[in-house]
Amino acid sequence: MSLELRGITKRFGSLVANDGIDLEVRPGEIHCLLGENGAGKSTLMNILYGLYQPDEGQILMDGRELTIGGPRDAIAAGIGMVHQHFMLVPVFTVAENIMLGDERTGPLGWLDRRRARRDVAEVSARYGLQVDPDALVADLPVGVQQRVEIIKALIREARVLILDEPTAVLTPQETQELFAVMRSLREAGRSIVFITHKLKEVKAIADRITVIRRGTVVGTATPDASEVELAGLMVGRQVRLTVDKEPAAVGPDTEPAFSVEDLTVLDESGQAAVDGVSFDIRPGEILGIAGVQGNGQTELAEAILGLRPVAEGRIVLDGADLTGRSPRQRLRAGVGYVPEDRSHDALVADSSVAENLVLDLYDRPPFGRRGTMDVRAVRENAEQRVGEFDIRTASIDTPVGTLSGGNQQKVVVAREMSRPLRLLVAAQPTRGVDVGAMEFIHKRIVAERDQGRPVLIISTELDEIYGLADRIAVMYRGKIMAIVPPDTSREHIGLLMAGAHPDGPAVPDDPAEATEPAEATGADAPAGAQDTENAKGGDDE
Amino acid sequence: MSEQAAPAKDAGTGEPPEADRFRRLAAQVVAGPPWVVTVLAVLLAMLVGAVLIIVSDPEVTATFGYFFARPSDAITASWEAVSTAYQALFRGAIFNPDATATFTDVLRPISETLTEATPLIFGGLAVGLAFRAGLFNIGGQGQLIMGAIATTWVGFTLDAPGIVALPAAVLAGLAGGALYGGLVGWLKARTGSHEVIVTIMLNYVAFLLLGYLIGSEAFRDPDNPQPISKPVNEAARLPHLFGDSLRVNAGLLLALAAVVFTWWLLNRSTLGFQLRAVGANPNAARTAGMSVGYGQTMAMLISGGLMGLVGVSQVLGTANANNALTQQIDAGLGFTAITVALLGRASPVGTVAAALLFGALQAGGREMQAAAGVSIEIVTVIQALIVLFVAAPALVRGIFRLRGEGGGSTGLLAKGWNG
Amino acid sequence: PEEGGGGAAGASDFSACMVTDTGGIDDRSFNAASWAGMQAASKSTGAKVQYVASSSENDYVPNINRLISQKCDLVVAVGGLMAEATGQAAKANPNQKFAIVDSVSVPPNVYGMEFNTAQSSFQAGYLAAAMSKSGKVATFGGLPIQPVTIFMDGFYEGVQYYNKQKNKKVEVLGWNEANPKSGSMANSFTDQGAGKRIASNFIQQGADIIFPVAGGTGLGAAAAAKESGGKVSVIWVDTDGCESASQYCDVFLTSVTKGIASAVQTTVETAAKGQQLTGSYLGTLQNGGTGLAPFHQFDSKVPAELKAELEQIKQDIIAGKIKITSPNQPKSS
Amino acid sequence: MSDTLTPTAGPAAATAAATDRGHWYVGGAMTLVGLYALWAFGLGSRTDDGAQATFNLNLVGGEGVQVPDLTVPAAPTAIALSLVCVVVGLLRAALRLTGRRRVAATTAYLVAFVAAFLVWATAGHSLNFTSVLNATVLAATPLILGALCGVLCERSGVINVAIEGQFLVGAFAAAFFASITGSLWAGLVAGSLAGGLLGAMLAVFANRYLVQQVVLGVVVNLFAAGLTGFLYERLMQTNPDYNKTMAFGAVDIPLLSDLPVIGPVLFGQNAVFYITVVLIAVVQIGLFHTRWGLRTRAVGEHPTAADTVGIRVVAMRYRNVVLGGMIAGLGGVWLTIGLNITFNKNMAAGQGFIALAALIFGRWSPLGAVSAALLFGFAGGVSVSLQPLETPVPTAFLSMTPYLATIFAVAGLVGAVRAPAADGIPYTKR
Ligand SMILES: Nc1ncnc2c1ncn2[C@@H]1O[C@H](COP(=O)(O)OP(=O)(O)OP(=O)(O)O)[C@@H](O)[C@H]1O
Ligand SMILES: Nc1ncnc2c1ncn2[C@@H]1O[C@H](COP(=O)(O)OP(=O)(O)OP(=O)(O)O)[C@@H](O)[C@H]1O
Ligand SMILES: [Mg+2]
Ligand SMILES: [Mg+2]
Repeated sequence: MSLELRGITKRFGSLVANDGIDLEVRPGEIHCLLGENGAGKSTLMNILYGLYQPDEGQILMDGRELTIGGPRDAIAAGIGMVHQHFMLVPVFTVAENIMLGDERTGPLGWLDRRRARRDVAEVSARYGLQVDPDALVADLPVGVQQRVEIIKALIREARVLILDEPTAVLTPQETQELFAVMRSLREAGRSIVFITHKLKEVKAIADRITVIRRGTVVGTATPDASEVELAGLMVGRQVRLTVDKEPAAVGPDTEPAFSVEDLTVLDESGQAAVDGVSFDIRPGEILGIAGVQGNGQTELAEAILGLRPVAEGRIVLDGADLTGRSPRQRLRAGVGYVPEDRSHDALVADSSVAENLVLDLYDRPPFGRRGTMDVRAVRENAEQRVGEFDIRTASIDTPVGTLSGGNQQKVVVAREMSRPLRLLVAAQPTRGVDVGAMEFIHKRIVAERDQGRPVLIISTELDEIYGLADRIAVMYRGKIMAIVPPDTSREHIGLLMAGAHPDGPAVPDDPAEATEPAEATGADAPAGAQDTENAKGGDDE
Repeated sequence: MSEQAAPAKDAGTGEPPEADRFRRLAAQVVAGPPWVVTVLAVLLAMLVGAVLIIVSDPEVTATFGYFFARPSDAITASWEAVSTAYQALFRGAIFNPDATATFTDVLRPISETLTEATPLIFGGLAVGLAFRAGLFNIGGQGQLIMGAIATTWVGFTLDAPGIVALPAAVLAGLAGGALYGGLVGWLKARTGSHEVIVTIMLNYVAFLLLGYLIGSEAFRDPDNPQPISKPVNEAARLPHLFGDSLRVNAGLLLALAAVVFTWWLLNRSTLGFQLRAVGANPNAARTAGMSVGYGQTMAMLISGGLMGLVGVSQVLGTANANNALTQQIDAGLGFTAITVALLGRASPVGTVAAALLFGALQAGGREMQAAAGVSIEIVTVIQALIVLFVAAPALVRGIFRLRGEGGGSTGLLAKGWNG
Repeated sequence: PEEGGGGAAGASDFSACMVTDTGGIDDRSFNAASWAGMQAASKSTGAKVQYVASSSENDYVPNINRLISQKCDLVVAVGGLMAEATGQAAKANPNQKFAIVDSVSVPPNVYGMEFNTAQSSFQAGYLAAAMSKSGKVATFGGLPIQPVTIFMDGFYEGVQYYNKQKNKKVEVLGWNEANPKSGSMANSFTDQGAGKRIASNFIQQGADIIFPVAGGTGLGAAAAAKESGGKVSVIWVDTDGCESASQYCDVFLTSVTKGIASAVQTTVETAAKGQQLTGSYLGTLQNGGTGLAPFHQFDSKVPAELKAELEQIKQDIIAGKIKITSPNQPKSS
Repeated sequence: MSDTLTPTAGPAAATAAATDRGHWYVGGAMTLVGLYALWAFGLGSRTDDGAQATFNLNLVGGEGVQVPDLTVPAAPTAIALSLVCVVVGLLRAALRLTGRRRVAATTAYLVAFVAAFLVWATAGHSLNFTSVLNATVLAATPLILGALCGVLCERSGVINVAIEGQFLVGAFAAAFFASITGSLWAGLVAGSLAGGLLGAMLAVFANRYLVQQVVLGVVVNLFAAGLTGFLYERLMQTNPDYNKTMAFGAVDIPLLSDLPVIGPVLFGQNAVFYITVVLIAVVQIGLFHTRWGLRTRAVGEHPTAADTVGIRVVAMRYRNVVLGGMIAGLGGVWLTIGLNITFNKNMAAGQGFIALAALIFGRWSPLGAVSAALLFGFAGGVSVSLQPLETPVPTAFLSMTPYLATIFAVAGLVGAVRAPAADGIPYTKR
């Protein structure tokens, strides 16, 4: 079955997210949609899936025009979609999520749960997608949640499957498993639209490639195009492939400035989310924490700021024990904190840029004195930061929620880095940020290090970790598997991220990994660092 | 639900010719900015009120019985009924053209409106402040009762000159309401108990406690057979502003001071900054080192204090002739305050406007009842509809075919139960 | 609000206006009774009558003022809570005539109307004690306030008097004059559901005659009695229940009446004739301002002997041979 | 489509921090209250001299199996029960109980405390316990209906603060139509429809005009109060024939109604009550075992996810809010022709808000809400029943117990509750 999009245009207010896009998906192909953040990929697919209505354009299936008024129509037409932000109800079980909308029922709408479980088991066996149908989705790791999403689409007999950035939440090994599933689907004659901005993946799996920039198709390519070519198409200019940075100017015998000792942190259900973690960071050093999302990194960062109670262990900064202190005391002690989810944890969307820039300083001079805020000081500060950090905003009074993701992130970074710090903790510092902003933020982080600050970077993007870290700690299930130097191979770290202790030399376990040169050990410029920008998270929409 | 503040399309510089200015105004009206929507909402609500007036008047409905025979009768009678009623409303609330007698008579309607508005300003501020901190304070009744109890007790026990007695009584009322409101915030911060449940329950507790106290030795007025406490001393009462025959009293000044204070608190103080952050995004507030529990406790404390001032104005002001505690001292103001805050979009200045509008409807509604025989319940319906229409600008714009856009925009932060 | 008037006696220029209490015009209690009196006066004199309703206490002062500025000849305030407001308005308008129900007069221009219902309630208590088969009778109030507790006191004393006379031990549930704080209260004059709950509970505790002193809330008690299928009866208050709540007439043993309607009617008539209203009116058993209503459907069930005893009690109270000790009685008595 | 839909860690974390020392404070307070109970109830003068507390277990005039009264020696029983409170309080302070254990401990504490109080209050008197249960059921019925309405609305993502208003219009319509048609069933249908109509109004403004839903509910209440007050004055006040006293009679369910204690309470009520019981089962089972329920919950938790599988989110919300309104309307029906009571202005008297509290207290689950409603009803029943026993506690304070107990329970037992994730957030798409 072939699918064709013709001249699709979609506007959000004055923003043209899709501008006359043409796209053709042939039967049994894996069609890659490549484009940087905000290019309009998700928007296009949401239109195809009926979540948005296009302002112009047509959708044709096997040559006949198709009207898709909503997901219902899309499903009926055999289109399935795994969304960038999973569409799963967290409080439902796997089986409930999968049957939702397509329930098998007895009389009076009675749910046939047994049947649903059987269907799930059947599909998961057929494609090697293992899930427990009775597990609560909220309890599942993201990788498994993604399997649930895929099963959801397959069980509805999707002939065209859209995968919107499915690899963002996977370990390299899981990515390989996903690719295997995708190939077997292709064998079964189904078409797949695969969205990503990771060039290596594109080259590994795609049959054809369409590149989108700023809402328009800027070109098509085949997998044998070079990465640099693809990157150029995608970004529209020559991209810098490295983070500029000198090796850390610290000797191994320098006293650590920050240390975490035997830290255990419990999650909501009382399980140890962080399980006896210890590490030190010396002044002027960046420790990068790598790991797949959901392995305790969030809890670790929150415990360091004091947002979560510590069950056991100590957190020490410059000799002072921070463990029992409140977040405010820790901030006062000089901890700078960039949380991973800016709109959830860092910004007050309805408040102005100026106010957000003093969110954790509002009550200290010069902004607040004896209970009164000095509005002039707040404004002056904002003018200065907006200039210094190149925050693109209509004015400092604009509600921060209306800024683009990258600029929102710059507000957070500007705020945290504009006061004297003694420790910087940054989680996913460039999530959903464009290339320019990313370079800028990375430069600021390195500059912070170069002033002799200990820095902790938490990122699920290996490229970012490679680009920034002086040492790399890998977290898996709340534990630190190992702390390794930055010239460790990707395979090695990948295995650590998957919980394996690679004793022998790392060997690629899949031929597809061939695109990933095993000898990529250059500490400062690992191959493929150009796609560091693609650490895309959940900020859009 | 972010507020889509329709920017007042900036007029260019330079003096435009008259016609141009007019055209621009017309264009602005058609675009349907908030003030136009509000005016239209009031009109629309009055229109519905008019329908109710017509159907409620048996003489008028009688004429509809032979509508097809002689429609003019029905139309004249309807017009007659509605215009009589609304003229009375206007007379009672704003200006009485028939007031031949004295200057005071001319001012009386305005004085009545202001008197009615005074407690609504306090109450609206209280609810609005809590809203800004992400809390829904339906405990106004309880807090104002506690304020009234405290102010009354000080008012009749403290035998001192006015300069001491009045501030002391006012402060007592403030404290009474604040502690009762603060208790809710404290419980929420400590145990996570939902403020909606706790405030509802505390309303009943305060009401029952009030009944008990009125009958107790400490409060009961031995000279009065009625269920009423001892009256507060003359010295502790809020003085009339413009002579004894106009009811508007110093409570209004207190209310305006409260407006200024609340505005300052929300927009210029560090505490207010914290309250707004806690209300808009508690997670971000926590991450920025603010204590959400402290913010919530303070918000409820101040909100309760402002509600306590409603109690103060009830007891020490001219709302009631008794200047004493009675079982019904709250006069439903705890709930009316919620609507006022909603109409005022939880902003101090908006609250004043909303309180004046509601005060005028209240004062005028009485005149309407007395002079035109229209049930006072109509005023309640009109008030509800105004708030409803203002909250649904799309509906108003749809009805009047205006162009502007934007969904519901009450500017209130309390989103769902999860805050 | 209705505009009555233009009655039998032809038109008159005199207008009498009434301000209700917060209970509303159809509280089946003093507001309703006062309005009935106004309407009766309108019929007999042709005076124009009108009322405005107060929805909260904040309405008292402005409502009174409004009626004054509307040039009403007589302003009738209903309820003692309005005494202060009326007094102040009277001071400010010395030429205006006022009357007030349930309060003493405020000289010189407020005419007061009070009722010593403890006297008739005393009879009701005696009657209830005599008629009870279970030996338990019960009473509850709307709120613990004087116009309510005066009935409960009288009722309680009447039962005690019966016990002393007959050497019986009839129990009163819900009220003990010596311990008023723990009396049963519905905390409302309108919540029939609460009245029903309280009455059902009394019935379950064994009471078979209930004396609700709670305005509309009492209708809930009547409903509960009706569901008992004739085992339980109710003594109504203020008005003759068989007239004001006729649907429950079959459970009303009798009613303790408070002659508000006639007092108000007389007051309006007097004023309409241009005569002076001075001092206060105090309704007593003696002047018929309070008393027991007819037994209606229970007439045959009340023994003649008991009827005689009740009449004797009435005479004794009038003569002062029976002293009612309730502190809630009007001071002027 | 909002990022607030992602599961949140923050608030829970804060609560965890608060409860960290919380068990100490709470346990300490519970112990102190337990000691107070020991002193006041167990050792007080009311239980002196071997006073007995008698609990009657048969309804007066009831048929069926009669059981003998339960008589206990007041002092020893009250002392034993108070000691249970003290022990539980100490346990709570000493151990950090979590989850089910904490709930169990607190429940045991509350039961023991209430029992001790009842024994003390009844010492030297008798109390009809079955009657208390009956009062509980009668008072809880409208609360249950209101809370079930809340479950339907809020589970599908629309906050309903207008239960009070729905009670009012339901009560009015029931009284009015029953009176003019002379048919109780016509009244019942009309009351339910009136509630549904107000629900429709709520749904339109919430879903179409995106009005902030708490605001909306408050305003709809005001509207309903004004409208019914107005119609009452216009129609019923002038003509009592529009507002007659009539009611569904009690229907005994054969055999079951003869059971001791619970028989008359649960199986000797009227039709509206039985409808309520059926509705509880329907909503509870429907919500968790049918397609409708699955979709309803999905729409309330994650509307975008529901949309992507082809569920019409807004339509689902409309349907549930109107259905919920009809159930709340039945609550109004109960208040008039269910209880044999005529309509009166503002006769709901805040019960809609109590129903709302029951909903939140019951954590948005049908059975939880029913339990909470029964708890409120029980506390109310106890406070009414104790009034004639002439306890030294003034009536005003006795009447406070239901409300204070609720606060205590919410603070000590329930803690922070989590509404359906999308509750109150309108669903819009482009
Ligand atoms: N609902 C919306 N309202 C307004 N603008 C939107 C909306 N959804 C997307 N946009 C904007 O449209 C543009 C395209 O967004 P889209 O999500 O399609 O990008 P994308 O290519 O999927 O990016 P990413 O790689 O970050 O997922 C962006 O600028 C985005 O901000
Ligand atoms: N939900 C929304 N409502 C209104 N405008 C939006 C919305 N989302 C995005 N926009 C607007 O769309 C524009 C692009 O937003 P987006 O966050 O996608 O930018 P971006 O291309 O990802 O840039 P950045 O790299 O800075 O994140 C911004 O100017 C923003 O104001
Ligand atoms: Mg995308
Ligand atoms: Mg972006």
